[in-house]
Amino acid sequence: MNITAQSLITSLTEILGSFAFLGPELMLVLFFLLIVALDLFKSKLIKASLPWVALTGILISLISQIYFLNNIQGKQAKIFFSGLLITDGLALYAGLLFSVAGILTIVLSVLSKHLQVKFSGRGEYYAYILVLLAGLNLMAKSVNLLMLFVALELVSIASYLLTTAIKKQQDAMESGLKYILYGTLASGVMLYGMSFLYGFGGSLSFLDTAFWANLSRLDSPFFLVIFLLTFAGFLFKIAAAPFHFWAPDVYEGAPAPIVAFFATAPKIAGFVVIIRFLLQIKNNLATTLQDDVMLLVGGISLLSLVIGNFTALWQSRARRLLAYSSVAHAGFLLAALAALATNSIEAVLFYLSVLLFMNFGIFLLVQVFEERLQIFDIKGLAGQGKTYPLLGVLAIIILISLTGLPPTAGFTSKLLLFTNIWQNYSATGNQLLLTLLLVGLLLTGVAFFYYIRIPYFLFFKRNLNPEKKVVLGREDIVLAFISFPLLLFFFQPAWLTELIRQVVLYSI
Amino acid sequence: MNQVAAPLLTPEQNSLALWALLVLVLPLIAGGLLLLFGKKLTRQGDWLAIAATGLAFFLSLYLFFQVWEKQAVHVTWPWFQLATGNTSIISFTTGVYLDNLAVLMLVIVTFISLLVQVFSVIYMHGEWRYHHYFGYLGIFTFSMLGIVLSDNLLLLFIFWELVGFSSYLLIGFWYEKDAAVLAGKKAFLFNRVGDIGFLFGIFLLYTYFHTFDLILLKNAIASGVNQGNNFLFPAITGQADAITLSYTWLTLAGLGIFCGCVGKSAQFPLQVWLPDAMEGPTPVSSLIHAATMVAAGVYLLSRCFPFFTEDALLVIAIIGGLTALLGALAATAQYDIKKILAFSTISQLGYMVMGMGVGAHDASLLHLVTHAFFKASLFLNAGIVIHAMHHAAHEFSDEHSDVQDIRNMGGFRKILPFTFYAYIPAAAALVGLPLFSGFLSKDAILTGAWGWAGFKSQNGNLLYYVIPVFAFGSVLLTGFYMAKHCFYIFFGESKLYKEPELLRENKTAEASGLLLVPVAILAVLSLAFFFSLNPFNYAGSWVMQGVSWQKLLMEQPGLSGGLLPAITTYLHEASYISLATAILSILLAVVGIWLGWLSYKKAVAAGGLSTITAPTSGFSRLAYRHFYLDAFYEKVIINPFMRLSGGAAAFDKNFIDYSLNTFAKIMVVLAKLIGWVDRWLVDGTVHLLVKVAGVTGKLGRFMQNGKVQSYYIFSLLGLILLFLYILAF
Amino acid sequence: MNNIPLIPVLLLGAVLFCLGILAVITKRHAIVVLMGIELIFNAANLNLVAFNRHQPDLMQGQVFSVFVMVIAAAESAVALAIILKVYSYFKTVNLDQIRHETDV
Amino acid sequence: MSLVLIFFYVFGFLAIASAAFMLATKNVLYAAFGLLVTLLSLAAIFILLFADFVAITQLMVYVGGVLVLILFGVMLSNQVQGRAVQSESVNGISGGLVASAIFGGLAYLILSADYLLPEGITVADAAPANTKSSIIAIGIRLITNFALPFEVASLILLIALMGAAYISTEDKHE
Repeated sequence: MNITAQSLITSLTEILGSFAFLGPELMLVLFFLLIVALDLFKSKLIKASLPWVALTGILISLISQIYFLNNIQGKQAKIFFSGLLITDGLALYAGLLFSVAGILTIVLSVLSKHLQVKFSGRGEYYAYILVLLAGLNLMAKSVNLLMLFVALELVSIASYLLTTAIKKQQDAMESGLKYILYGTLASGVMLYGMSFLYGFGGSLSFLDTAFWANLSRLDSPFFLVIFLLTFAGFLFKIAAAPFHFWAPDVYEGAPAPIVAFFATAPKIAGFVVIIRFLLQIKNNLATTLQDDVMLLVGGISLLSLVIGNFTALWQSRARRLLAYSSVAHAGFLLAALAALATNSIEAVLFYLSVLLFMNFGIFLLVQVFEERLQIFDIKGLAGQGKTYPLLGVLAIIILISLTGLPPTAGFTSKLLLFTNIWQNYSATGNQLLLTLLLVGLLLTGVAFFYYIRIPYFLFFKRNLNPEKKVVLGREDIVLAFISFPLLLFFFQPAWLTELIRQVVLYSI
Repeated sequence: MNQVAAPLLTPEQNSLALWALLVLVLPLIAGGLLLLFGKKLTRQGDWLAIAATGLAFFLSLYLFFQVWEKQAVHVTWPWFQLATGNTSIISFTTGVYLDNLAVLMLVIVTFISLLVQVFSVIYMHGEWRYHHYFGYLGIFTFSMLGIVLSDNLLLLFIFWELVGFSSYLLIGFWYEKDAAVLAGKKAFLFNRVGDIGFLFGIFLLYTYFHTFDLILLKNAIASGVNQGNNFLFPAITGQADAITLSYTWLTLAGLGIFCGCVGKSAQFPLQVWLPDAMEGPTPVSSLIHAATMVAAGVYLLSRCFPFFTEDALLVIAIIGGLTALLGALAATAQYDIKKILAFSTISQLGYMVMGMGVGAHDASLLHLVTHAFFKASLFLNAGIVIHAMHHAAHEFSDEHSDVQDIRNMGGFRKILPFTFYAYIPAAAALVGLPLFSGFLSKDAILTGAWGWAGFKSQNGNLLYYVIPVFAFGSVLLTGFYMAKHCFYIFFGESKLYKEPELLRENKTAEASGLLLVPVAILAVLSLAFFFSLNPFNYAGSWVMQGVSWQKLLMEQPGLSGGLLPAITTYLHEASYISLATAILSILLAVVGIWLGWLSYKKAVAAGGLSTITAPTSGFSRLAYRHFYLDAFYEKVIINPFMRLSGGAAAFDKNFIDYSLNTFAKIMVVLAKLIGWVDRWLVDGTVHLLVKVAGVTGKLGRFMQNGKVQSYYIFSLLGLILLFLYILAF
Repeated sequence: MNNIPLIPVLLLGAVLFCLGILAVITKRHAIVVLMGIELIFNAANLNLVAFNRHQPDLMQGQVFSVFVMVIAAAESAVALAIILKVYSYFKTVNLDQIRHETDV
Repeated sequence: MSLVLIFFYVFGFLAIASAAFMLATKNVLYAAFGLLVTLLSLAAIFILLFADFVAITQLMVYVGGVLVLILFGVMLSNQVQGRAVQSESVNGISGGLVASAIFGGLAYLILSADYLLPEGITVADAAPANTKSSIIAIGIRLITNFALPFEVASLILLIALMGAAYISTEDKHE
């Protein structure tokens, strides 16, 4: 044994020191344990306070993340925990988005009547959300295959459990079953790919240049197979084709706040991981291999765009429509990453940030319509925009943003994305990028048609009761808060882009 | 970019820009208030909308007198900054650009919007979403003013989309009617097809020049040097090196922008949405689909004129000429009072676009201005007629007759005399009779087209003359269909409703003053006098002089380089063209009117008109059409055959009859052909796209069958296919 | 010499991986599908242990495989709980029958 | 051929055969026993690969834990209207095609990958020096380099436990 007591002590000290960088995650885990403990009490008061406890936990973690972000200027990314994790701008910014998503999820859950009435496992529910957030943070920070796998599985298992949170509901259990069976296969395939990455890379830490140097000795087909197998797990997380199949079923069965969360936070984490991998490939591999990877990412993007958009056209249920549109969003984002260029990160981060608000907005709408009005089909929305004008107007803002039209941040994000693709095209002359750009533009047009159906039914179809209800529910206020950034970041995108620029400068 | 000449701004210019902003937001504020609280206001708030637009109009007038021929105001404000990669930071700006063209457009848009709103008070009276209507109009006016005032392409595109959206709302205003909803959707769809090209063009320009600012773009492009296949641009701000751009890409960028115009200005092959858009309320058609929105495409062409290469301009000229001819042809086969005007609008927009293409930049803009007035007037007149017909149909409880079919009308000259006298000048202007405004502008465009063809064909290629021939052909057709329009509506006897009183508001007044005053004002503005002191010579027109390319583009013709000066010189040398054009166009217009008169007389003589007076007009009209078809076949197929064998005498005798029928035949065939192209080519493409989308969507749904194990198969299959696809490449 | 060449081990892993895939695709019983997934995890584990020859002192491969087992156990516990609950609702564990008619 | 190699091939064959049996049999209980044999054979192969700790974990976690769990699951869900569930096969053709395509590709790539492996490199010849067991090395790694994943794994186990318990308890009517 070569390990002496001395070296043991050094590494233990390093580990203890590393905990300083784990503030947000530790807070989340701490509050998770607190909730688990509090849940043991029978008092109604304590049970009712659980969401607020969870909210406090996330807020504290958010504050510590903001603290870290505030201090990033001029610093270098830091690898800690003996090469397992990294704190860089990318991870910190993703952490910020996770926290916002977590807060919104809890707010939506508190607003949901459904979750109040049918719900026995309230403690578990909020506990899983916290653990899931911790897992996402770790995932975004991982630079080691083992750590990545463990974090990803933490996220996955918590997701399966959240899907089945309302166990009384048959379809929730059903989609939970599909989700877990599909998800475990995806992680099995990913794990098999990772085992080869480890085997031929000779290391678990995928920031090492040696790791990539070893891998570059592989024949290109073998490398691509390994790469594809590994990416199966990531594609599953971001719901990109051909690993998108879980999305429509899960979106239909899970509670609306959770769906909004799934459509956002794991997607962000998945993209952070994908960005890390693609950047390493860009920096360390030969151009022929890079070209193949570009083709692959471009192909996946095309597939997601086409399947997502065209299938969404034919959906009659709002949730399934949104599931496919979520696939399409993954396609748009991958299109920007297909160039493997560093300058696309900003556009992708901007898009993801805007997507966060759009997703929570639209799913809050879905929740309101389902719970208040028992509407599940898009057709059922007929004329409701006139009965609830405020909701209708907010719905239009959110949907315009989802479509990517001005004057909303959805437009700005698509504009940035497409400009980016175009710039990379004109820099490299790669026809693939041009194809992606054109297909993307065309499909934005297609997207318009399925999104516009919702305001179309809301306002242009006759409804049965002509009375107007301008009651200001709690939901409306929250919805207004969520849609506000969509307008704000259109008129003042600089506030966000500036932050993102700082963040990207600080990334590896 | 930040280095916009900020220090050069005087306080006066700043305040002008702020006034312009006020003009912009006034209709928006009014519209927003109406949409939110309209129900609660007295008279549902129509006074608010009219007051806001009126104020905007007077402010526009003020701006007009401050800016016209005096100064150009360009004020920018920083919007946001973006970093691309770690090399450069791009800043986006917003801004207001006021030059002769912008202030002219401001006045026109606010003025016509004001008149249309006044008109609508009566016309839309009693609609249950009255306040929404005025709200939408406010939003539309706002967006249109935004297009006019924007100083950069991005902002312009945003307003461009907003205009499309508000037009969608207004076309589909009567959303209880399926046709209206469909028409709204169709309009939006076709506009977006064009917009994709537009966006593409914007992106291309942006990528090369790193700015959306029109003025900066113009300056950057003006400094380019033509090297045959390439353009060499000196280093522009924010870039270190001079850039060389290929001619082809620049042409493509220009054509991309032109796509936006093709969609919005209803040019071939995207023109099909405009006739359908007539499902909207008539005042809306007047404002949006005649005077303002559809003209936005032409405005865009003018703003982006420097970005078009000579080849791009050629394409524009061809598309414009083709649209002018096709629109006019289609108009001849219509009987719906609004559809005729709609096709006529397409045709006139074709003129303007063609004018841009042949370098008759100022003539085209003059036509935009004159057309805005006389076409708005025609639509409002049609509105009065339809209003009257509705009134009568209501009295008779007649729900079957088509109140918009001109064959059901007639004799309105006596029943609605005021409308008739307001209609005549506008129609004369459209046809292009001397003393009326349309004559000036049309003459200018025709001269330009001829001059262009003459100049271009100096190398011996006479094909360029096709464009002016198209244009002159349209003049003839315009005379024909407008004469028909006029005779059917105003002459003869009232076909459907025998008691003229029922068509009038009451015994003393034919219609409410609020309907008549706007029409009267517009009719007066159809006179040439207002646009040029010498009503026979466009060259002296103050509008033409104010919007000449030398002034708007500051002597920088842009990518088309020496084309414009060369044509000017050519026209100067070949001075006969100007005179010949005037004579020829008057002649053609008169012949057109005469043919229209013959055709009308013939229809009357054939009794085709009288049969439709029966209440069961639907059936009798069918019979009438059968008869018409039979006669048509007999005359077109059998008679010519007999005549060929019968010899020259018969031919001589029937010369007029025959040529008239041939004329009718060609027109019907062509109209059918256009319909066929619409159905099979344009609609066919749309259907194909829908099919493709459908099949892909079905595939997606088929895979999503609820069975986890199928998902496994498809996912793994997807992996394998992706792998194979990489291997294949 | 106690030598096992690498290639046969990897091949064994590939066989197990594909048998696992075959099982998850073809067996209708939810629990058998779960067993197939366990096979896939085991194939990966075999690879990881075989590849541990790199930097044997660091033991990364072996540690990884231990983690995989723990996580697989956790996942199958959750999956079985869900399967049993679904069974109590649908009275079947046949994956073809556990679906809504509203799907597609 | 050395004894180790023979053992490897025997256990490898056993693993494949019992996995194939698991696929072939219709009885879910038999399938579970097939899996058991596969797992045991793999544990044996782990020992041959100098991974004794992994082998023990395989026995304890997989055979002792997961498989028992699966058996319970089978027994609890085995009755559908009074008769034992048979596990029929579906998608035979497409599944076979997909699996064989993947296997063909993988086998081809693995077999052609020996360019990566210098002559004579084998799995076991670089086993940790000076030690007969990998337990100490793994133990040290688990509390140093991999302390964090270790903690996270404990979190995973905790929530899995909570979740499984929550899902499978009967609802009290509230």
